[in-house]
Amino acid sequence: MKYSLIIYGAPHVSQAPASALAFARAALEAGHELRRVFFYADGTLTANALTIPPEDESDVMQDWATLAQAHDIELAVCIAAALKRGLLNAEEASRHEKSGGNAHPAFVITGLGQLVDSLIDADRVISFHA
Amino acid sequence: MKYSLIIYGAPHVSQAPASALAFARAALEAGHELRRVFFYADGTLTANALTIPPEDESDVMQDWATLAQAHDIELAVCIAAALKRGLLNAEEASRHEKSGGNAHPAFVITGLGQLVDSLIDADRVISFHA
Amino acid sequence: MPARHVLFVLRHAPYDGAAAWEALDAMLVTGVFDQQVSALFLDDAVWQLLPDQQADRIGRRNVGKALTALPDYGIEQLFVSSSALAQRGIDAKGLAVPVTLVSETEAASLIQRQDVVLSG
Amino acid sequence: MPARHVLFVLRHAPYDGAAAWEALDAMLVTGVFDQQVSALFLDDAVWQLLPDQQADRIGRRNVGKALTALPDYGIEQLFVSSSALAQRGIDAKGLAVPVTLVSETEAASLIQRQDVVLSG
Amino acid sequence: MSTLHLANHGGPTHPGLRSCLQYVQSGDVILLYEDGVYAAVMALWEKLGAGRELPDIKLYVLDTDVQARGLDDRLHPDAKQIDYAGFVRLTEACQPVVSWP
Amino acid sequence: MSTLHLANHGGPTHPGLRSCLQYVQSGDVILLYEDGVYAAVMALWEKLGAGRELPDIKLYVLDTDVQARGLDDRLHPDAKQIDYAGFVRLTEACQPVVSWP
Repeated sequence: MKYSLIIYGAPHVSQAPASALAFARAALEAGHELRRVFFYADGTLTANALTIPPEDESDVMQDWATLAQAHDIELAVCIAAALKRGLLNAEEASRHEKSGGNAHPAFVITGLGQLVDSLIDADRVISFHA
Repeated sequence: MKYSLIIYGAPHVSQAPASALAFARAALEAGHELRRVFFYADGTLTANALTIPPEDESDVMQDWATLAQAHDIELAVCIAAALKRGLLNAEEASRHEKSGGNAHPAFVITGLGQLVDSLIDADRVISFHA
Repeated sequence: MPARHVLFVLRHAPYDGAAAWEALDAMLVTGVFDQQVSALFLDDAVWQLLPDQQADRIGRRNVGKALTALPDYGIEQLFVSSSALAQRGIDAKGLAVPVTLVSETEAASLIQRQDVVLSG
Repeated sequence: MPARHVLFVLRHAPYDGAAAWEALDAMLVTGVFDQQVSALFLDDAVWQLLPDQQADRIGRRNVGKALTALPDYGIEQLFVSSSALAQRGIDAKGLAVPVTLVSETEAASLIQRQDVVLSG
Repeated sequence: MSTLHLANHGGPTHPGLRSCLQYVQSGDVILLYEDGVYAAVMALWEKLGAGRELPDIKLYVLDTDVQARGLDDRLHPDAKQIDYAGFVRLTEACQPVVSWP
Repeated sequence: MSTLHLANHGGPTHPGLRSCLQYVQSGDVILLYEDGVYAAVMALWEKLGAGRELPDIKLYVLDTDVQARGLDDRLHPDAKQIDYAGFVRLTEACQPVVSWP
């Protein structure tokens, strides 16, 4: 089946990105297709490359980046949700005259259209909330 | 009276930094003393200089920076809470080998000792939660 | 590909974080993509429907006013829990936007009929 | 300056966000500064006191184990709502750290006696 | 001195407000602000009183939060509207100040 | 097809779980995960049944979240522990999947 995941919670503050990661691994192992994960609301902060995980806690951002590369999954971050939470890539940083971006390059900053595209295409949509 | 404020919520996502700002203005107007505001938990994200406020919403970070300068208030941000949320100043960024910090220079990144120092010293401690 | 039935289950008060706005944004974009969008207002989300919000008093954008744009995007299926309104003493007349009242059973079967359900 | 009475009113489950950890960190530092620190566990915060948490299963630090460090920092005034325990079927014996049970009236008067009350 | 209780969340079933009402004592003051003001809406505040006897307390709501949410005509008459200057005066008169998020 | 309801928060008074139980129908499936697993603790799940008649549903809890919280010996016997592979199987068998945060 084609799955689409939406993540609404921030790492280390909510379990959402970690729970979704465990679900994604199990779904891929079961032979399902996962082409895109959409990060919305506080979930956009998962892409913050400046996060220093607490000692003894896993690095959720790095784990998502690794899984995405291994399975060719797009990590799509909602631009409107990201900007108001202070998450920018280099392009947005320069457009808004900020010194530099903080988004990890494994994540793509994009619009809500990509969310809807995932909904239309998927057999199952699973939301992981804060 | 000496006041100490603690802010636990992020701007644009919670009302906490905005409510605390309105309270601080009223307290100063009433002749009270406010030497330090402590940003804890998600409140640390108030200092994120990369935040682009939504159109028609006020720029809470800039408003805090302006008030702090006018009244010589220290804006203290808890370092442990900040690091796990991806908020760093230049010094922390270089220590953790990150490309650059994202904390606004009006905010000081510091330890929980400054919180306790505020508690000991104040006649009133008011917490603004998410 | 046929349009999908997408339901937004709304449960947050208008200024409880950014939840109400972000659900509204997602609804509008889903409507633009010509899907069969409907919204179900439960719990504290019914506060979003009050007509006289003055959100500028707290430096925020007006959610009640923004909801009035939904019909312009072809989103006219707005369902509201009648018990959520009653518990809060809200009269269904004079809300910011025209809505259909539903019982808990009707809401449950609305959920069951969907292809996709998003929460906000 | 005399030590101040600082009470932490705890209401969050151990892995409900970072709230439990951040309250604990603040308590420890307040203890280090030689203040009169006490903690009151209400509502879902009583889950923090369960002994057999295996937080590594979800990639988090063990809150129950961390609480056992409190006495080492001179923080021994740990009060727990007996009704919060009872509602959840938790036996006061065998918790992760020794506590004093309080009724709602006792908790209310504990709050009233403080110089500073922080919530976590 | 009276204790000042601050509640910034929601309806009467919100755990913060529920706890607040459990630990409030006679003579205490409650200020509802942000989403806390919803609890002062007539139908909801009356329900809070129905289940249990509330002690003799003073109830305030923050005016900007009431207006932002369109609640001006919906409040229980026991709830007195104040502005931020009034909020500051409450904190002058009360100690400790307890938040119930 | 059955609807799958996901609840990731708290005790029986949490508004997400309360709504979930209001809109669940006979034949539906509920999976409690993250802090949602607390609702399956014996004393709490029994209380949920006491106030109202729950329809005929299947109840699951996610094992890692149960173990992380030290709840292994405290669950109601109706709650069946599954792992993430089991979570995926539930989503294969059910449609739509509804989250109640």
